[in-house]
Amino acid sequence: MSAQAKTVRITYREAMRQAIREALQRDPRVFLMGEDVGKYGGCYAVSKGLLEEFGPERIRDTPLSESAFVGAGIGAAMGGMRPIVEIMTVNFSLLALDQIVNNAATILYMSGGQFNIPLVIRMTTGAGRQLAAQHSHSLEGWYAHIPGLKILTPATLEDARGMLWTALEDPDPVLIFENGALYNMEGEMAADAGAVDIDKAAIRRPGTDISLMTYGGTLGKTLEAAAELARAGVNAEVVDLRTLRPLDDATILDSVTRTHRALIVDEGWRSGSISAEISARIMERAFYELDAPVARVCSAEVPIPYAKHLEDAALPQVPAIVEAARAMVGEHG
Amino acid sequence: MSAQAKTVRITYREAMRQAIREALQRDPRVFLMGEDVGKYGGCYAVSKGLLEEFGPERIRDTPLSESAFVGAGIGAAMGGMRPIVEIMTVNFSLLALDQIVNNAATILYMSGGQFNIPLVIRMTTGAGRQLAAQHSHSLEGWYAHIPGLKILTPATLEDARGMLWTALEDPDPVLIFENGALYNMEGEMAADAGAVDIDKAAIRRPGTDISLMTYGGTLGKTLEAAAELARAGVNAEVVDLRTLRPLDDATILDSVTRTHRALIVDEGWRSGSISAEISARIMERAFYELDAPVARVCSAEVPIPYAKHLEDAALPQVPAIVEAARAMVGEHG
Amino acid sequence: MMAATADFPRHPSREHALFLMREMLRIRRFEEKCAELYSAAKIRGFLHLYIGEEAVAVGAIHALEPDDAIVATYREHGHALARGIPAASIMAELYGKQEGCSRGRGGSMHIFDAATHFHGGNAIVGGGLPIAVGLALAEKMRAEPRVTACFFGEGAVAEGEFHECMNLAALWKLPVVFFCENNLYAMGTALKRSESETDLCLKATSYEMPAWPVDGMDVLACEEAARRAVLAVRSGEGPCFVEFRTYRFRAHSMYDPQLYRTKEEIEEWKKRDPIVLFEAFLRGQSLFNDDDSKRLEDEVAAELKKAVEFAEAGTWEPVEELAKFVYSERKPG
Amino acid sequence: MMAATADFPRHPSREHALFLMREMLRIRRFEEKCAELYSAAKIRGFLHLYIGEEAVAVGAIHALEPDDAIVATYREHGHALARGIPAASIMAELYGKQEGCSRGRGGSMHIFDAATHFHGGNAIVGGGLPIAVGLALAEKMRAEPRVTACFFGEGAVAEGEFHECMNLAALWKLPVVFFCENNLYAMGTALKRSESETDLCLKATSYEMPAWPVDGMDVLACEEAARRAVLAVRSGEGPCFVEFRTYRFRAHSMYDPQLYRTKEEIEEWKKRDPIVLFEAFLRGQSLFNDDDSKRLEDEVAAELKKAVEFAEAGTWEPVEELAKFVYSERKPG
Ligand SMILES: Cc1ncc(C[n+]2csc(CCOP(=O)(O)OP(=O)(O)O)c2C)c(N)n1
Ligand SMILES: Cc1ncc(C[n+]2csc(CCOP(=O)(O)OP(=O)(O)O)c2C)c(N)n1
Ligand SMILES: [Mg+2]
Ligand SMILES: [Mg+2]
Repeated sequence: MSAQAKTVRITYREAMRQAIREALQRDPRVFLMGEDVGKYGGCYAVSKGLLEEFGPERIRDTPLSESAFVGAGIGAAMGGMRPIVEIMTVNFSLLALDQIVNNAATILYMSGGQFNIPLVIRMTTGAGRQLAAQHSHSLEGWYAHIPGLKILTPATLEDARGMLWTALEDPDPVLIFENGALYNMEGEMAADAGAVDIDKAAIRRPGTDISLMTYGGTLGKTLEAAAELARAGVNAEVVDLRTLRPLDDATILDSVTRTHRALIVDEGWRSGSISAEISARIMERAFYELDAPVARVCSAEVPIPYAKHLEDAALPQVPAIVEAARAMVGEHG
Repeated sequence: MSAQAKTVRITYREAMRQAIREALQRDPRVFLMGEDVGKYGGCYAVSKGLLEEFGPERIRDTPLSESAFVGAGIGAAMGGMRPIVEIMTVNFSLLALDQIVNNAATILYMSGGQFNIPLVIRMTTGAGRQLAAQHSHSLEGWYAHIPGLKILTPATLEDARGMLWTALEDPDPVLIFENGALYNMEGEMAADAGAVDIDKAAIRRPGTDISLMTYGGTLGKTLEAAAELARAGVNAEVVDLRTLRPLDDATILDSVTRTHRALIVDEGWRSGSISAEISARIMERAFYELDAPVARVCSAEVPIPYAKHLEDAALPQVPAIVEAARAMVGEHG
Repeated sequence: MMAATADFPRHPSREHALFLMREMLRIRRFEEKCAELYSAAKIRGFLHLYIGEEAVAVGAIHALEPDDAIVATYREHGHALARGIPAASIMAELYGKQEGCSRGRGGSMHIFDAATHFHGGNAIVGGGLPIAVGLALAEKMRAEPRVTACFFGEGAVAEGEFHECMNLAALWKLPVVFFCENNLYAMGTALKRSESETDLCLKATSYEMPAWPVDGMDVLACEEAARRAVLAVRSGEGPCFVEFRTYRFRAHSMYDPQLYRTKEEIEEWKKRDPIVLFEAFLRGQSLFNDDDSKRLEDEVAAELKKAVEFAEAGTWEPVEELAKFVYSERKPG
Repeated sequence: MMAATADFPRHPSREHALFLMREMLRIRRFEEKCAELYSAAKIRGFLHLYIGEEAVAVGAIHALEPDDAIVATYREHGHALARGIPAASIMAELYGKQEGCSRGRGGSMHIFDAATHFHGGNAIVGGGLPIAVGLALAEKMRAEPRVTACFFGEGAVAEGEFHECMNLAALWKLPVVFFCENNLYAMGTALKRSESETDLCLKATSYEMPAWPVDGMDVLACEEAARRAVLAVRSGEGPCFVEFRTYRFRAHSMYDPQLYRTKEEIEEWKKRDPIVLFEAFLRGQSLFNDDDSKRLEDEVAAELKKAVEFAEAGTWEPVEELAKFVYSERKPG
């Protein structure tokens, strides 16, 4: 094994922590701010140990006041700092939405280009842990509607490790959505993994018969589905969108132009999800390439229920992905 | 002219006021609550005179506290009242989004069906009045992503007059988006106009060559475009969606199945708009009926600028609609 | 501000004393069982135990009338039990069974029960306050002599929603009583690290709302303070604020390593265990003996056993019903 | 609380007196012109005039250093002028020209100017406070001796964001000074109809923040109160709150029929016109005469004439640049 190929075994949580730690080391303007990021160690233990290493000025525990501390992140960014603001769970971000949508996303524009907001907001998203309807939603695709924001959804260890730095170098507000079900995901990562681009989708599995497009928490299930499809003789390509705003149209359209079929897997609620936008773009720009209508496997349009069997039924699962893909390939296969 | 056909000349604003007034007269549980709905007469003068008629108990001026008074509407609805909560402008509703999304939309479900929330929230939406990036957005399509809510977008005098009562009879939270550009719209309305259904889209102009689908503030422009298209020999059908959640799939699909072409006109930002959802649904359920890919005319993805020429350029306009429709009809016409 | 107990005759009848003791024990044993069942993976999601704070719920809730409404937080098993929701129905909810009080859709954080006017656990910190204000508004508008009791932690005081609600309730003189459970920590954040001014009653008085603190480890004091508040509120004087000074003996939730406080601090507080304190007091007054203790424990154990059996025997809601109660099935009465 | 002026030697130098007078006049005449230009449809959108409140902006802003930052509201022409943004560049903004300080994208409510650290008019009530807190946080973390001044109306005090920000600023002892412009009305809502406790300083003190009221019609008093606050804040003692008691002589915006207050009330307050008061005071001290008045008016008129000419001569940004500044064009330095 060459030096370059050296890998480490790591969790998504730890990769994210390393990314934050490195950012704090590299740039004195960077600080982390949010509820319980310090003394508690982070509600999902992502920032454990950082308070001890960097002190309370740079690892700032905030009172429960999402609007104020997210807005303070905007102000601090305008004032020359590089804040990383953590919101515990996407549902709580609704309390800060005024600041995110009315300020962070508009100030550069309203000021005629004078004030940019180099702010990074991280938050946990997604279901699957029986946390019910006020802790389980997947609103990253919804946020992707807002011009002025960039939306990242790291689904791999490398992206957990690498997207933050690139986000911090971005002059504009970037939101990073970490699917809670991924924190314990463990695997091998290059020991020297570092910054990654945030403007390209990635082909996680090349294929020829159908493009499965997904991101974040459903990448793993989609890859599983692709493996199962392979056993059934269907060679599926898996596209990890990675960034939901701006979408990487080129990679999306290129993939579907090769496979002529696209199935989008999205943990968001179906209606008005990012999967709808992708379907519409394919409609507009690759309609004549399609051998079958673009299809979607999304979450059921229900507030996520507590009971495990109901929650499972509400979320995209491997069998549903496989079935939808097979139906499409069968159709005009 | 028969008694039934008797009409009155009326503005959209006045139609809305009549609807509120009638609701207050009909049901003692109904009350109106919001910023400046009383003494000021409503920021867009919709509720002018109601305080004098119904008194401060039922026409409740609130302090500037969107989250509290929208949440209080939820509680009052749970407690057996029928509140109409007014939010001045859609951008301010972001301050109340926690209450709307985390509570109003979830409580029936989380409580296993025990507590329903018969709440109506009205708000002004849309651009066109040079109010810039914190007063001009069109987020109704975005709200339509949330299960548990119903989203109404009255675009005509009859709907301004009639949707409120039906909304108040609904056991669940209903949001009514009033496009600010419509308040001064004046026209003839049946003198006895009353409650209207809220579960059907309406064909505002039957046609055969293409379906133009729209709602709210862009209905007028779309009808104008259809008239212009007619002069050019294109017979366009105009579908007024009326309700963005739930969408009336039957009417949408029926129209496109007849015309084989659909163009969606939407004042929302393009990416992740309700137009994307409609396109995706047509893709899924009427793909083989299409003679051309579904297209969209939406707002440019910018925070709405102040300067008139820039604002005009940001919004869907008649020429763009006409051009898009002609391109589609020409394509495979 | 004076402790509420000063003029309180601390001589409960034996019957009442046994009642209070039983109620506290019911909560304690129920919660201990929950911790056990969580380890056994019978209960999932987030589980927030109330152990140490029993005197608050028992004292406060028994100061209410059966028709009064309650709004609580995600730490609400104790309130639900004290309110009279059957332990079996709560336990079935924690199991996610359809026999649960929220049909298994809510889980630990979302206990609802229409029969006892229990308007829910709410898992957004501060999110229940506007609802309570609205319930009180409904009662006031209907001139019903009912009171709404709103429970929340001291962490909620930093949230904007808290302040908006204090103002609205005081401004409109609504019959709502704010029961603040000050257990000194919001997750891992100590009050003094989250409030510039830690006297919480001062916040209330800045809204001209009567407020007083009470020893939350003394069930008689809690009951008396709550009675006084409820009486004032019911008489139409407007809202009251009571600060219960208490402490949670367990972790914030099941995932919390408690890095933010010392074992010594916990041990110190455990000396003021509300059950131990009350028992000692009663024994001192010869109102309680070993037989009583044994009998109560047996009764509570029997109830708990039945609750667990009921939950175990409960059934899973068919997944076909997943989307039931996103919207109401019928119009309300 | 004691009025801030008690121990203030009210003997400005003639030079300083003329300076303050000119600054107030500049605002007054500018605004009168705006009203005229609004009727002539040169200025559109919402226009909120500051007439009557000039002493506040002039007194407060001249207590700041050039490096200090300012965050204001939608009623910010006066602040922008007092800060030294050229009248021409503000007027061009109101015209929507690209020579405007926000390139015509912001309009009256969104005046921005990086050169003078003017971080914007903000049109969400309370929305600027978190930004100011964040700017102050940045300065504090960099140990810069700069202060951030945050202006807002008394209406904002009811918003949750206000409270979250007071707490955060006080808890972290941030160098921010809260300048509350209490003009007694929020649109049509009188303070006493929106706050249960109308003593606004009490709100600040409930965060342990020093606070005092000042006569907002007395420019010397305003200046002194502001200086005292800025001094305290700059010395590192943490934030201060100053309540300026003032009154707006004009309607809330151009659409307001002022149903909520009497002509008599307005006339009563006009007797305390800050310009008239100050002139009378200076004449009494023989610091001001008819020649001064004439000269100042002429100077101000000349500046204003140039500003209008500049705006008239300004150009429209090409619509091709509509999407410019949604995102930054370059990485920041
Ligand atoms: C708006 C919001 N932010 C953050 C959280 C995460 N969270 C859950 S409980 C909690 C602490 C709340 O503390 P407190 O109000 O004192 O209640 P306690 O848990 O002590 O009973 C936090 C931060 C949440 N549920 N809602
Ligand atoms: C969050 C929000 N709600 C409502 C409005 C509409 N609005 C604009 S100004 C205003 C009154 C604000 O009053 P105050 O804070 O006292 O400032 P003033 O206008 O008196 O200077 C209102 C209600 C708004 N802009 N933002
Ligand atoms: Mg607590
Ligand atoms: Mg005001």
